Amino acid sequence: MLTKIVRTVANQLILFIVIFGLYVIVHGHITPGGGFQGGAVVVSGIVMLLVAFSSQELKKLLRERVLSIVESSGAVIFIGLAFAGIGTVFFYNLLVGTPIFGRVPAIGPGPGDIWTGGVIPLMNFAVGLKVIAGLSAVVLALALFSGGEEVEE
Amino acid sequence: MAALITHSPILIIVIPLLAAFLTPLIGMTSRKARNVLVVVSLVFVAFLVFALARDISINGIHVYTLGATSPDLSIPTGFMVPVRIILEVDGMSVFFGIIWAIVSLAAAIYSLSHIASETGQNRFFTLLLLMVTGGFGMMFTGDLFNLFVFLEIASIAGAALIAFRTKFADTQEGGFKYIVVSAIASLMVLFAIGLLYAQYNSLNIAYLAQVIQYTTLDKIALGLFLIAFAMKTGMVPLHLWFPDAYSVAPASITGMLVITSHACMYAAFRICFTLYGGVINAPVVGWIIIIFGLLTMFVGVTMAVFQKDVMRFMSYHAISQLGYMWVGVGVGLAVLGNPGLLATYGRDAMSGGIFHILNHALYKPLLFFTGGALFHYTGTRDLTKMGGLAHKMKWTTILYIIGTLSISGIPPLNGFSSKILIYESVYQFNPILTITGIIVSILTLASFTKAFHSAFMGAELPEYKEVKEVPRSMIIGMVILAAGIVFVTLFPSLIVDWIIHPAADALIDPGPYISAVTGAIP
Amino acid sequence: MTFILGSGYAFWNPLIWIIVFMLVMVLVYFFRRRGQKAYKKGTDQARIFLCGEEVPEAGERHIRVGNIYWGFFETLKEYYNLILRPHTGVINDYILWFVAVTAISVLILLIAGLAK
Amino acid sequence: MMEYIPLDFPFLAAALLVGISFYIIIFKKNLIKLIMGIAMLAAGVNLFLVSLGYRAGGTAPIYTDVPEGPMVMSVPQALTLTSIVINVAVLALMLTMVIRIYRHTGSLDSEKSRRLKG
Repeated sequence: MLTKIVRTVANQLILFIVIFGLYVIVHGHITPGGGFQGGAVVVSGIVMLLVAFSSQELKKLLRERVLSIVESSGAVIFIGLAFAGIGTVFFYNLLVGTPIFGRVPAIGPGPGDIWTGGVIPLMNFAVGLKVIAGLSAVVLALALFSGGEEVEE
Repeated sequence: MAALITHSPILIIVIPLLAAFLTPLIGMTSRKARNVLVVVSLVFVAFLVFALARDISINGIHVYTLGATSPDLSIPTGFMVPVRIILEVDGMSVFFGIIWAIVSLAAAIYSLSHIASETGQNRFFTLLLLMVTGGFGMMFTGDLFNLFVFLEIASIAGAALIAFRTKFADTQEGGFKYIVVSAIASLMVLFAIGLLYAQYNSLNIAYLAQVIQYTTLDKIALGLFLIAFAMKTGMVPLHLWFPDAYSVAPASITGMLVITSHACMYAAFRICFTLYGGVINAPVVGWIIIIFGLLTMFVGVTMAVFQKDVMRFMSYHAISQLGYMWVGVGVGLAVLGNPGLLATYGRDAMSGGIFHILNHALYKPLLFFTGGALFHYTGTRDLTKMGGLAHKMKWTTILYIIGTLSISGIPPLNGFSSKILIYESVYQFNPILTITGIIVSILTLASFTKAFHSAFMGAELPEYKEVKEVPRSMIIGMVILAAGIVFVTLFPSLIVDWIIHPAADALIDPGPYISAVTGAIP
Repeated sequence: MTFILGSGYAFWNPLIWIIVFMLVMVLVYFFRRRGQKAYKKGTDQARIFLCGEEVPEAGERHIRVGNIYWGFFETLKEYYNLILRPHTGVINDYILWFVAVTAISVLILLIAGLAK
Repeated sequence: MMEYIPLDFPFLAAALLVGISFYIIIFKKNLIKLIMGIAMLAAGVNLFLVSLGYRAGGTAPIYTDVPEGPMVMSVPQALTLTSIVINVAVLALMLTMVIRIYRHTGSLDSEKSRRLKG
């Protein structure tokens, strides 16, 4: 628990950090970044909250059970998307040519097109979900541990 | 069915992964449904492995290219080299796959009631299934980087499972030692992969095997690969972490960890025989492996006689048995460049070593499971506190006897068939190896007799009045492995002809493995 | 006969072994049948006899693991002192062994390469 | 000034990192320091990997408004990223175990946390 200044600033700043993290996740297939990097950015915001507020308060916000569900469903979505191509080959990019993320990028230098990549942006979402939930659970658990509290299932 | 077989290499890896992440979701609603999911997915995987093994014995190596328009399109049109993630399954891979399928199924069934009193069971089964994924991935992958990734998946899941019973202090220590050792070993593997990638700009094992030159950097990479994987298998003098980690894990996990160490052994064989197959300085590497193997056999068993903790004692025996495999395959490697000697005894020595892997994978998890059964009600691993348990635990006693006779190489059990194959072939290479092997075998019998006497024999002790036979699912898990032992005992030649010789031939001649990915060798 | 595991010098057939073992068991049973008939369970005949001394309790008369093979360990005392020295239980030492063995193996490989 | 730095400078740095981290892992008995050593070892290996793909004067391997010229190789970067992700998991696991060890034994000394030996 730090001073009021830190808490107020953290309160305002978390929004921007989350938006930046989501930006990195969404643009993962055309710019540097992706699910893990964006998720890590979001979790860095959660670490900031953890420093500004106490781990007890954050524990009420992020429930263990919810984090567990989000993490597992992120992984299940990822594997499900990979399974979707099993008619051809596992991991086959079956969205290429369809209106959803289906455009083929032009060869050579050019501005990035967000509607490319097929299932890759969707997989980035799934990985982002998993990383946000998983890493915040790790960070929260470590904070609660060092506070001397046991984490229950 | 044909489509199922075509996709089976990836399905075998992915179905446990999918089940792993479905487990916490389903486990929240119903415990029974979760158990059914775990067991059914592993049964299905085992079925796929056997179907794949049958298909490989008929149609040869399976190549599966992820994300391509067709599974066998390993080199896309317009490319000279394989670029995608490729799974490649040959006789050797599928041999280890069969072992892993049987043992992981038995371990999962055994765990159902072994950890029934612990908290966090959903996590336990998630990690168990992730470990299964990691093991299958290591065995089936066709490129070095995925080998590293799956090695890490298996190690992380394994370490978390070792430390699963957090109420004991020693489990945390054992898990920590395991994860430190695995992290360093796998980082060295990654370093060696980097050394190879720097020179040949590829990660595919088959392609690298075709272009490898055996430069100075390649030799350094070979040393790093070999010793890092040897450390993960528990080769003396790098075995020090091995009993620490294995003795504290839940017994079902210890049984599975034995097979992850076999998977690392597979990786070491794959590196030596396939990746460096054409260029390796076979006598030198072979002798390095043989000398370490002899040390492993002897130090492992002498340390085991000394132990008083039942799981620790069995862990040292696992180390000592690993020595037989290293010696058998090492002799094969040492004469790899000499076709005459290879035909006389080299191939038999390798078959013996590989056959011993199968036997060890059946009886060692069985013995660990009986050790866990002893722990289940007595609550101690200390042999000095045990006694007279045969009065209460009849099934466990019988299964322990089967395992003991098998590990000590008492005819007619399966341990004897592989040991005689090793002894007879290795004798022609160097008699000292056989003599050491027989001494180690005698000491093994002696120490297991000692443990049997102190745990099971004697009058019924007053402090164990309430002990009863372990729950049914634990018995089923052990009986699966015991049935495997009985089958291999009765039909050794059948097993050798069907799965051991194809595995040994896949190691001796890397040609088919290479040409399955890169096409015909130019 | 697919059950034979031939390896050059000898062969191994578990079925023959099991049949011989069965025959031996039958013989053993036959000789056992010819033994003393007067033995009865539940009488004083079945009690433990210890030179007339009082028989200790179950926990007392079980030979614990520490006492088994005492002579073996006494003979090999020096070997065990030597072999127990590396087993320190300290994680740092484990890694030291790893680095040392890796260095030695790489050196051997490099020197063997030079000699060629 | 950039072009005067020899190309194998990153490799020397990686070797230095690996050497220092092995020194830490072998000789520092504090478990937290040991974990730091492993993190440094991972950093050294990652630096080695990522500098394998470096091409002098190359741009980032992304096709959004790049100038003409060579690109650095993207495969080692993907490998490094994967390795970083794995190391996050490994380090988190190690830290939780060390916290538990500390709670059970009240010490972070690796000489003192050795119930398992022999």
